[in-house]
Amino acid sequence: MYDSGKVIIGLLIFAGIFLFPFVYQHGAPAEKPKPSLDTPAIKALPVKKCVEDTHFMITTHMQFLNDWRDQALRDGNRWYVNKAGKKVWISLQNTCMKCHSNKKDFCDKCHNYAAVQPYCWDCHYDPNGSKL
Amino acid sequence: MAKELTPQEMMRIDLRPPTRDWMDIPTVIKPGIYCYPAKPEKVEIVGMPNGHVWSPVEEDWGLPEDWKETFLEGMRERLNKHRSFKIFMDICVRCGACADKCHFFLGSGDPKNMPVVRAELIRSIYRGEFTKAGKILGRIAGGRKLTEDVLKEIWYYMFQCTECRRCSLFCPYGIDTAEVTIIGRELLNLFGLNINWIQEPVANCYETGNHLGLLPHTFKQNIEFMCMDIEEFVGITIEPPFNKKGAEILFTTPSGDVFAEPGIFTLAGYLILFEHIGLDYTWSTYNSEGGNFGFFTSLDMAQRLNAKIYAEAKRLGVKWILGGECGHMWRVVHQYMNTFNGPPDFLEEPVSPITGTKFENAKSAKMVHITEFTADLIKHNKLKLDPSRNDHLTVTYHDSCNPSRGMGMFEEPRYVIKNVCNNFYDMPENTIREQTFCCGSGAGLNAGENMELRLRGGLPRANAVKYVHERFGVNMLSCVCAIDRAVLPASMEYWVPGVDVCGVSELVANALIMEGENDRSLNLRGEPIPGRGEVTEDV
Amino acid sequence: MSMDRRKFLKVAGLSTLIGLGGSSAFELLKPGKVDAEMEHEGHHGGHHGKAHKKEEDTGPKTRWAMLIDMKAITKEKAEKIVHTCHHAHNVPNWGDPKNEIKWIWEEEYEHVFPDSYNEYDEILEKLPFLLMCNHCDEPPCARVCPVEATFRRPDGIVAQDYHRCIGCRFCMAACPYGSRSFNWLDPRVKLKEEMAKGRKLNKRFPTRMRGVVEKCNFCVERLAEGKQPACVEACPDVMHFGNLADENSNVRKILRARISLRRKLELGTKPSVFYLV
Amino acid sequence: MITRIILAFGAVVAIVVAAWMGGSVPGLQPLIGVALPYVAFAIFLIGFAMKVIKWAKSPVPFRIPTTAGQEFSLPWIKWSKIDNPSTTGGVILRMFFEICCFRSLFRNMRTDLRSGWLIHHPTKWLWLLALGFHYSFLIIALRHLRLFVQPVPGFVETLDAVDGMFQIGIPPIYLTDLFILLCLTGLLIRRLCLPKMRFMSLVADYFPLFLILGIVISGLLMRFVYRVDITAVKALANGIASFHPVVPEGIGSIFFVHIALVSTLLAYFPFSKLMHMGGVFMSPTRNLANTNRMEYHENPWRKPPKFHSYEEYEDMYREYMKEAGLPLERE
Amino acid sequence: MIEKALKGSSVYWGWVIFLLCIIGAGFLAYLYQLKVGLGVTGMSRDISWGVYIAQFTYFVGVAAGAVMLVIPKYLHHYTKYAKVVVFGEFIAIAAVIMCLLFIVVDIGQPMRMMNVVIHPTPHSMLFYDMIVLNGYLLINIICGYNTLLADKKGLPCPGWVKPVIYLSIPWAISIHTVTAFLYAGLPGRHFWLTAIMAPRFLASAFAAGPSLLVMLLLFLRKYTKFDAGQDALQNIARTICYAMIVNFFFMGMEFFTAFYSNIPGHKATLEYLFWGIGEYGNLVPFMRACIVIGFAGIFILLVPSIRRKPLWLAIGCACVFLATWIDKGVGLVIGGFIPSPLEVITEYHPTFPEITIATAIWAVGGLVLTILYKVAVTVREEEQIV
Repeated sequence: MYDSGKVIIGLLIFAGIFLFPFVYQHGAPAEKPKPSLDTPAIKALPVKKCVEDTHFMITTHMQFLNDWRDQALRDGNRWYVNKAGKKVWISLQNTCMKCHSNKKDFCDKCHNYAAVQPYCWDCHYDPNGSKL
Repeated sequence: MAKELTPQEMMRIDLRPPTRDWMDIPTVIKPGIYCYPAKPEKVEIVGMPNGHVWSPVEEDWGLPEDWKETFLEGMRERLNKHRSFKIFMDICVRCGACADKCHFFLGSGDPKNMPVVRAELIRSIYRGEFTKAGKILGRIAGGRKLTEDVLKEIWYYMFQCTECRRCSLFCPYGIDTAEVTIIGRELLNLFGLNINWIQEPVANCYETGNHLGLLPHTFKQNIEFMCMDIEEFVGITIEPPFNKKGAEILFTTPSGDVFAEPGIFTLAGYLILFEHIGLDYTWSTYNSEGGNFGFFTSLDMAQRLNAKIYAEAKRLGVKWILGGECGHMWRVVHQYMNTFNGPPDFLEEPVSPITGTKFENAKSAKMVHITEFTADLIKHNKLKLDPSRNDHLTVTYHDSCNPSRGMGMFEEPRYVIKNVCNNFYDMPENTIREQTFCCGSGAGLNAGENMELRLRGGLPRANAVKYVHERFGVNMLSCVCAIDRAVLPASMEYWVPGVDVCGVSELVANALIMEGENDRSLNLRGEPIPGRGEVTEDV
Repeated sequence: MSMDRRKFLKVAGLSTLIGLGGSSAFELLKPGKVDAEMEHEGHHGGHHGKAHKKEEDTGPKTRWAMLIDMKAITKEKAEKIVHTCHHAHNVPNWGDPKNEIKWIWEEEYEHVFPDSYNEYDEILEKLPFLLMCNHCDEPPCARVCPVEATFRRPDGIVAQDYHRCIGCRFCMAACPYGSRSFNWLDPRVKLKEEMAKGRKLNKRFPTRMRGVVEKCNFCVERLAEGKQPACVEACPDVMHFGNLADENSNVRKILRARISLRRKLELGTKPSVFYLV
Repeated sequence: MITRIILAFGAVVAIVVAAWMGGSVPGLQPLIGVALPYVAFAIFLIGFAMKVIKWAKSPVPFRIPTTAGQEFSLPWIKWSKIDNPSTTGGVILRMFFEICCFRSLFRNMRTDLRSGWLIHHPTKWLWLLALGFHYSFLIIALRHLRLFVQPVPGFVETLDAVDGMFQIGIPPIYLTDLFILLCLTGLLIRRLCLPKMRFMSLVADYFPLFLILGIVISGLLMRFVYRVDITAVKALANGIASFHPVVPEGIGSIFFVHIALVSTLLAYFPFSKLMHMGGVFMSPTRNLANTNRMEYHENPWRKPPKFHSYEEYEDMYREYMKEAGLPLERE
Repeated sequence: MIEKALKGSSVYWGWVIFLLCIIGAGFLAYLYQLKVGLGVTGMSRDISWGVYIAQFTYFVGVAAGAVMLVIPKYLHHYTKYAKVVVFGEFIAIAAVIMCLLFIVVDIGQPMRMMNVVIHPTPHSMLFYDMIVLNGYLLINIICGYNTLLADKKGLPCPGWVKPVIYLSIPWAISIHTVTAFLYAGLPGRHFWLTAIMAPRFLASAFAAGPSLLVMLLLFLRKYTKFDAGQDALQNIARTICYAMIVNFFFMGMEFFTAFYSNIPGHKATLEYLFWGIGEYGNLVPFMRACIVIGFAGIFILLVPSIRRKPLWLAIGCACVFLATWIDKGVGLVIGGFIPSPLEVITEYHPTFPEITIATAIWAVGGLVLTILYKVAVTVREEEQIV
């Protein structure tokens, strides 16, 4: 007894499951998000530089913000001195969001792309937006 | 050899394997563990290849020139014939679940008796000779080449497996070492490397119809002698029918029951039961063996021996077949017979002539187990029973491996026993039902020369019996297998003195109240039943 | 990088586990001294190990306290203060005693001082007492918190870390002043509702989430910027804020001149809120 | 036996080192990041299918289920419908419990010989570790879909949210990451420390363990220590899934280690014991109903047997039979 | 051994499915609570702990009760408890699991619950409660499982288990002591701020846990083949009776201190609970019933001729169980919040989702207990009957 029908069905299910991402994407790549830096505050900057270098900010901002949070809230330390020796006021809402006043086109873009739901926004919000 | 070791000495088993690579541990073929080789004439009778005189302890095994090609060609052929074999070669993850499930490993501590390693013996050949990785990387990929030493090792361990399938129950992928052993033995048979304790019964079954080689008249006489005993002990006269054409039912049981104690008492049980219910049945001298020793050589041989059952049923024109108490007979009957030689369209779907019960589960193969049959009779109150006749017995029940893991018959025998005995205790749960331990001598390994192996393999079963013996005073080990009845007495005598062995049908017949019976102060063995009848003097 | 410093703090924290009370290593900037402090920070490159030492040597330099002048307070002023505070901190107004969040609120004398209630004191009985977190020197709420989500800062502020709070409400049971509120529901739901009716958010301050405890924080975020607490700013004649540890501070001067009450002193919590009568 | 462990470990280390070094060479990045996964996935898919087809080419000549409970028998006997199925439904349930709950391993026990008694201890460790490992692996694999497809399907987001439910660390650690690490370590310790396991284990047993452990550890390192630009990773993964592969800038070497290890696993899969994933579905001792006496099961290579017929038998023993009074076909 | 729980009669499975349905309903209610917030419960700013924490407190006591069997069995080698101890330990397991679940459903941010481990805070009693409860769970699993397994195999328990069993004795005391400390150390809550809080907790625990055990053992005796033995049952009943008397004695102490000193703060809660204050008196019927039922239980269990009758024994134990449940599971926690620190009275009415969730946790406890008892009874039956 070969049960070839059952084996073929099984193989098709197997292939279907493993080919799912390919079928789902059907040859159309999603565009890699380019977080917009097009805000008045950034435009006004003489040197377009974040608190730390871009690669660091991209890869480590979550840890960095977490650290800021603890410093400000728990340690009462509101000043951050970056690698270049420059002082920055520690505040997500009042420092980060001042430049990046475009949460939708900046934060959310990558977060949505990578399917990340940070709980920052449970309390914090975009001070420039009209909605909570 | 075995007798030289006391049970205490035999129990000194180290279950921790050595720290060396198993491929580096040479196999030493030890007396007491192996069985004598098959005699050439017994090989030739059934037309199997290369019957020759040889000895496992000698260097030269008299292998033909091209043995290696034969082996590998045979292996390739079987890989293509059995999906089970092919898959089992590929998917074992060596999780170790089976390791301590084998009675031979538990009783001997020989690490190559862990089912996984026993199968690895063959698997390593598969990898080394059939897969690219194994051919190139060799041992790194777990492969090895087939050499004479390797062949000897395989032979040694293929005949240290009773195909009980206990390991397969615990395997997460259902890998059945019995399948590997069956095929391993087939391959060895390709150049005559069988053991005589299998080959001779095969030859006997082939010609005389039963494994003992009882000629037709002897077979008939043996049964008639038993009838004489019955007349004396029970007071009932029985004239069993032989080769009777037009009988309703053909009865087939292992010939061991016709020959030796305590099997013959089970035979007496059948005879009394059939007489009591007035069954229209017949014995057959042509098909006088239910057990299928061919199964221990090759599936081909199993099919050839098995063919006689349906052939005889057809010749005699019976309606259906009733099978006696036997282990591997029932593995073959239940799982192979219909495929081997069926479907038997000349038979009718089995219906109990006494109760009218249709045996739905046997409607295609048309063969019913005696215990199923008896259980049905008891359920329908067709038997008058006096279980107190078995009161001097405290009974436990040994689930024979094959009806357990190759069929699933657990409740029927217990139902029957509980109706005919007042004192029944099951053994610990991890040693019964589907988890039952083998008697230690199945699959053709019940020779005399391998007594040490048999006792070692019987240890787990005996140990469980010992538990109920000490705890509840169990003194009777019942079973539904002729090999059990043949080998367990030795095992019990060695490990648990004071426990006897019987078939379930013997217990039934002892409790059965028949018309015209005598005072039944003797049981079927002719022994006085304590507390019954006149006190007889010790003979 | 600051991550290393965090690790250091973890280790330090673990090694002082046996010590009761969270003795955090940082001193708060004094109001009006932001710039000077900034320079001081610069020398340490953002590392604050020094501050810790300094404090050990001389004892706490700061203990913030609030004085509420019951002679200056009026119903209107009290309402203004409550309104200012709750708007500064985006506290929703549930309008329902079951779910309400209160950082500062009005209460009658009888409930403010239940154990030392003097029924013949008819003057006090009529006054709108403002209740808020007392920022106790020995805060029971910080003692019971299983995760140090609420803790006493070296400057005397009993802070609440909304990010760490697990919402067990042990602090609410422990607070003998009923100063703590729990977000039984999502505050944003209510805020959105209120915003639709014209409420403005303080966009410099976040909201909270459901399931955490909150309370008056002595406007620590304003202090950090060198500002006075919002309530003080709203009614500087009623609310006086200053450093209790400094003998020459405004609050010490006032306390020297006026009779003050503090709530449930018998419990030994040493409140930092004084009622000037 | 130590050699087997060292060989397996060495092989994984070699892959890690090669990928680490290769990943830091820009020219090699497309090779490791794109070509390797494509090739590996193709090998996996085709190899897997070929293997299954190879198995399927061999028939199941006999119906040999391992019966693990009471058979379907007389109507008044309680029948074990799942452990000894006689219906397709029963077989499906049996396979379901086997594959989804590891039913057979659940039965496992440890047997020891102690002062003359064989003691059967129930032991669920292997079952627990295996179950924990497989389910964690499954969830982790499904979670990774968020990097391959856009828009991310709802179930993946839910899975991600539930798995990362506990806010431990930034970004939150996934529970399955912890479980898989725990279970793999447990399985490895088992293999390394139990004498029986060490005895039977081959290089092919250690290698996948080390390999998957390597995958897990490199993944965790990537998330928590040597952080990578997740959007770049997704651009790459999504590019692969949409057949427009690109290697964006700024992906750290650790990513190439991770992807090389995963590719190794995929490519190694069809040729290894890992094929138990397919094999478990096809095991004749589990996926057949115990209807042997109820239904005819066909053996495609069956040959009619050559057996000693009754005529031959009667010819051989006619005299004896006559003497014994047995009926004869021909006198 | 757990596979024993997978085979059972249709009544058994019916019961299990019934419990699962309740658990399912509770789970849905919990998801709702998780989504909306704890505002779906009846708790408020003033009564910030409700049914959940009250039930938690009660079941800590039930869990600690097991020690009343462990001490006689292991310290005094009272062999009549040999077969029964494991049933006590299994109650403890189920009860501790319930406790942990009640805590989990009560906290506002359950996804942060690991913070208790990540940020260990030794000055918080809740931190110790976390340690002692989880420890007690582990200890009971180890002891219960190993002793039962040893019985099943017919072997003595492995040597290393003994010290763990001995450890379980002070540990059982500790869980209820630490739980009492949750309350007893709070300034400004007069009702809780009492030095006999811990002793009182222990007394009621030693009444509540064993009384549940006796009821269950009587049930098992009736419906299974396992019989705990009359001696064991009678002895446990005596223990319950004495513990309950001590419990009421301690309650009397509280009354004396409050009313003789005549300090309003100390009297307030007792007045509210037993007489009501003004229009507020929701709990009065409960608390009065508690006293009546409690004394009835004491009477039944005190008089040997009544106690010996299984039905009366069951009724007596049910009385004690119910009385202690009202005392701790209703009055103690809720009462402590009334009046509030501002001397305001707010009453508490549990809501439907809240009760559904709490019931579901009872069902979880019931399920755990059912499964564990099924295993234990099967093992015991095999021992006796095989």
